[in-house]
Amino acid sequence: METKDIYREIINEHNLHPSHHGEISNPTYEMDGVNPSCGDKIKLQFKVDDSGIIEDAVFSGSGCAVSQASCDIMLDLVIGKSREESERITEAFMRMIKGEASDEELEILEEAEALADIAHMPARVKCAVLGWRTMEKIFKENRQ
Amino acid sequence: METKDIYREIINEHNLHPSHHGEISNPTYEMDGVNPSCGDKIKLQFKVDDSGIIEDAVFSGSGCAVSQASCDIMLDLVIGKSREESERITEAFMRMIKGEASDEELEILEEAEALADIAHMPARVKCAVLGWRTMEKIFKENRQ
Amino acid sequence: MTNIFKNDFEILHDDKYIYFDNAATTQRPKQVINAVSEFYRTINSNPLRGLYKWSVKSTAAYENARSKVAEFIGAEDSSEIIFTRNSTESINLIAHSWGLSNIKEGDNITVTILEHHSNLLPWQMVSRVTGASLTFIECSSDGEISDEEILNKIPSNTKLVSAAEISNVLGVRLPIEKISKRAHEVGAVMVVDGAQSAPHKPVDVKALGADFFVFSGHKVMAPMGIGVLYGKLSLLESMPPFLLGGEMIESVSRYDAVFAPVPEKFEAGTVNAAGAVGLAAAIDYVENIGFDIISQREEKLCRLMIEGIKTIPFTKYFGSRIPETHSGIVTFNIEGCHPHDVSSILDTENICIRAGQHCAQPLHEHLGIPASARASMYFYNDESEVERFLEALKKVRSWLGYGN
Amino acid sequence: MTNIFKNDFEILHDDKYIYFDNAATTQRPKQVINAVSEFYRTINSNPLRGLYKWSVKSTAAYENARSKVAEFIGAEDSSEIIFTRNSTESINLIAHSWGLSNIKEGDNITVTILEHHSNLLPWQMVSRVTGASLTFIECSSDGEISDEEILNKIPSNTKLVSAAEISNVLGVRLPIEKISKRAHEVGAVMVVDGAQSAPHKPVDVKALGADFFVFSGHKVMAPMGIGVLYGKLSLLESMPPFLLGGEMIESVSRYDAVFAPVPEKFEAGTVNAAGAVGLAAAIDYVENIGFDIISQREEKLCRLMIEGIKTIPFTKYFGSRIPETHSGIVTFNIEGCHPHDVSSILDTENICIRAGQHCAQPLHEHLGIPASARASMYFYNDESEVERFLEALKKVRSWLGYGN
Ligand SMILES: Cc1ncc(COP(=O)(O)O)c(C=O)c1O
Ligand SMILES: Cc1ncc(COP(=O)(O)O)c(C=O)c1O
Repeated sequence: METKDIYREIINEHNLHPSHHGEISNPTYEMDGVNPSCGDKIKLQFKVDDSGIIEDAVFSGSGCAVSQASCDIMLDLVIGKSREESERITEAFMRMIKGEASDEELEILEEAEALADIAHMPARVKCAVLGWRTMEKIFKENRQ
Repeated sequence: METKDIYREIINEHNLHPSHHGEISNPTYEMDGVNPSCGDKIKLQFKVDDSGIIEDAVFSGSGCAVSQASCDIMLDLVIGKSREESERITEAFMRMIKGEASDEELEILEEAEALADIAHMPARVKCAVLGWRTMEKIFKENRQ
Repeated sequence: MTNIFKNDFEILHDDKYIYFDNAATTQRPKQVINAVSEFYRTINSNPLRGLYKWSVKSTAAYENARSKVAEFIGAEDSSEIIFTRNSTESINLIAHSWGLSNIKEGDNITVTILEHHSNLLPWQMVSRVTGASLTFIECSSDGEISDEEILNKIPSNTKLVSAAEISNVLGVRLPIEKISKRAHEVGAVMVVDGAQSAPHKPVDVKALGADFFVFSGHKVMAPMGIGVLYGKLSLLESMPPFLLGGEMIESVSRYDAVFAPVPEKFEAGTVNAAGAVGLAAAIDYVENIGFDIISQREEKLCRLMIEGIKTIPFTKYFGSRIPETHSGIVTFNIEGCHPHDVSSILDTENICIRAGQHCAQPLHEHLGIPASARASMYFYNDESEVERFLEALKKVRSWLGYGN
Repeated sequence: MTNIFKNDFEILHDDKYIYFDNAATTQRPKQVINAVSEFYRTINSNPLRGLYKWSVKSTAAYENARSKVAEFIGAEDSSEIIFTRNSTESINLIAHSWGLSNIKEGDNITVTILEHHSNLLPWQMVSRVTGASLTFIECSSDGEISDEEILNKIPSNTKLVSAAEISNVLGVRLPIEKISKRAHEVGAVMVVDGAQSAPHKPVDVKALGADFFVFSGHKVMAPMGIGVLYGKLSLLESMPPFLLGGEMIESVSRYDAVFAPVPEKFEAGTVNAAGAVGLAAAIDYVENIGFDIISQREEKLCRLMIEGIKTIPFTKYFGSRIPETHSGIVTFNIEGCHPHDVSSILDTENICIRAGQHCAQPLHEHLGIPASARASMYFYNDESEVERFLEALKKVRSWLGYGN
């Protein structure tokens, strides 16, 4: 997919009309993510229940369309899932971005698969993974 | 003159059979000179009388043929002269090495004029001027 | 291709691409590329050390480059020119060598809020290590610096003032003469970061009142990996060396060393002679074009671009309202569009601009913008490129999903 | 010209010249010269920062060079490779960043007496600043280092040991594995100066036990102005940055900065991408020739030269009696003839050798010689050159006025 098509078909929608943008009170976890090359800053807030299921999650902060959209798509995917599942999805995403994902991995990525073409925009990879890396960090720093 | 001819016609004689190599006791002035690029070290010793005439002068230390010969030629020239005259000769020599000396200057340099061709061996200029710079320093640091 | 100024730049021959990232690095004319290749093909050797013909010639070429740089910026003596890798290294050298040995607790260091990180972080370091204070000269939203700021932010305990001659974000020229005058009044040393000025205007370090002046070869069409530090001879002579090793010595014993005179004292290890030769060729090239032509073309292009941007809805540019004072640099933002997305979209039209904070985060915070897009032009750019750029700019918002 | 190894080196096509100063700097094959020109002609831009195609390609070319270097010396991860200007800068970086933050009074630093000034002066500096002691591992007149020396001169308070893998004066390989083993036993960090080894033999930093390893591009046929610092990831991560400014940051405020991860943390200012691309081409070139062929040719030439020197009256060579262990380097002296005069006389026959102390003054003092002459060969040299060299050598004394 061409850059412009990636924007048209996937990024713009999630950037202009994100489903999970905002703030929640009393999140279980909260984490900031920064992308130094673009000055993007996002904040992730997660509500996770006792069994490790992500009940709700939102992001806030400012950033480029790629990071915002990727973050929104990510939250679409992981809300309602367990932390283990979301870690598996993150791994699949990271491998996809490097062009190394298997067919099964692509499958569990659902809509996020459309971001595979970000691999053709190497300079934007950092934007695309910002939310994912931040989520990864949440779970890493909050090992049960 | 070609490098080999410079050696043959002027350097070798003064290097292998210097007239002023040695040490004297009770010199009026004494000064070390170092050429870092070749590791050359010379010591100049001058006997200067009350009227400023250089009665005797010798050099010692080790170094390449160019620095040794140039030093020996220099002492040939300045022994018996006044410090002012020897400073004038030094100036002429420095200008000659840069290829800037006038005919009169070349004349007062006598045999040292043969070293003019050192200008064709730019890497050896430092060797050629070692003795001269050291003598210059003697008179600079011992202004009357 | 009717733009004769592109003739010598093979990379620019493909009209498909528009290169508007000249403030980051310029392109190299074939004269520079060939000068470097020629060095390797004919006299390559380690200069300064050898006694044979090639090394003598390499040394002469290297020292000739030094003299050329000295003349280019109005230095009095070629030994006031130290070759470094880039402006960043030059400034670090000043900070470590002059800064750490002359600045103490109770002293002050002044910079401006417009500085590139390379002219800020080294002074943060000196301030942290020595306990000296760090003071900022602020600017207006247009990039103007008032006389009061200069007076007030260079207090009498100031030991060093460092300022860019031209801002890499706003393109504005800072009042260096006034700043250096005040600096000298309080006995401070004046450092001028010429990374963005040396490519665009004649430099005279004396007229600037610069005790130190730095610039990068790669921003003035020379190869990467060669930069310049000018320092007043008396200052350089008083400073300890920075990097150690190689031919910068007079003698070395097991536990100690005596250092060579300036400039060798500051050039540790094998020098980048080929880079210096490339820089000399680049200076020849600049002088052959002439700064009058260079500024004339840049001014015309800036005027065209700024007039065009003014007509595009949701788009605003930063810096001076006078296009002629932009030094080829036009920084802008489009409402609702992150500069990174703007740059990616323009890239699909093969237009190369920069987006982000341009290594000037404090300035962006001061201006109240998280990031910006920057088109930076040089004399080899032309009007048709600016027009194509403006056409593309008009469509960015719709590509990013906005109705208009 | 029947020596096919000269084919790619235009400067060597004129058979008049014999270039025997390869330990100072090597020649560059056209593949390297062209790789650099090609970079400038097709994708030149400032890497790491741009979002457009050229910058993406520059970045890829730069990072590809990093990976190639990592593979070349057996690094585990390409982020363990920092690009610098040369070995000297690499060692200074270690000294300032790791040295000054880990070495204290009461600690010890050990080097060998064979070191190049570039691997001595930085440690003199650390010793002076911190108050740590500086200890020398001595060598025999042949350049041999005994096991006792290693044991005795690396006491248990040693924090850092630094040694050249190959001496630039004697050509001898130091027992790096034994030295690093002892260094690690006492908990010291091991620095290996590979300036003279990387061009001549395969390097495996793990097998060497090197925590840091440095080399210079220009000594392995790459352009001037690009060097390498390898450091173990965990060490690099623990170290403060050295030079500050440019893209080595994560974020910058007025008074503070957060630094980027390794390797960017250590690469301040615009990088020398063209130089890195040239280095990658040089590594390809070396690997294409192969170290087996390289050493085979060097050994043959050293044998020929040393056997020849042995037959010339008043002439003696230094270092190992085994010609095959000279790494292309034959250092010698002619009785009664200062090396500078020897070099000048050989230059009249267009033979390029080096004379002086080769930036190793303490070693010369240890060997009891004020200076020496050095012929250093690389695989592109050949037997006819060695023969011409030997013929010229025989006549030096008579040119310098001796009867024989
Ligand atoms: C053993 C050794 N170490 C360090 C250096 C310094 O290398 P450079 O001058 O490229 O920094 C050299 C070469 O001059 C060398 O031979
Ligand atoms: C004003 C200014 N200062 C310093 C620098 C740093 O230059 P370099 O990256 O060549 O060290 C730049 C460019 O990046 C600049 O624009």
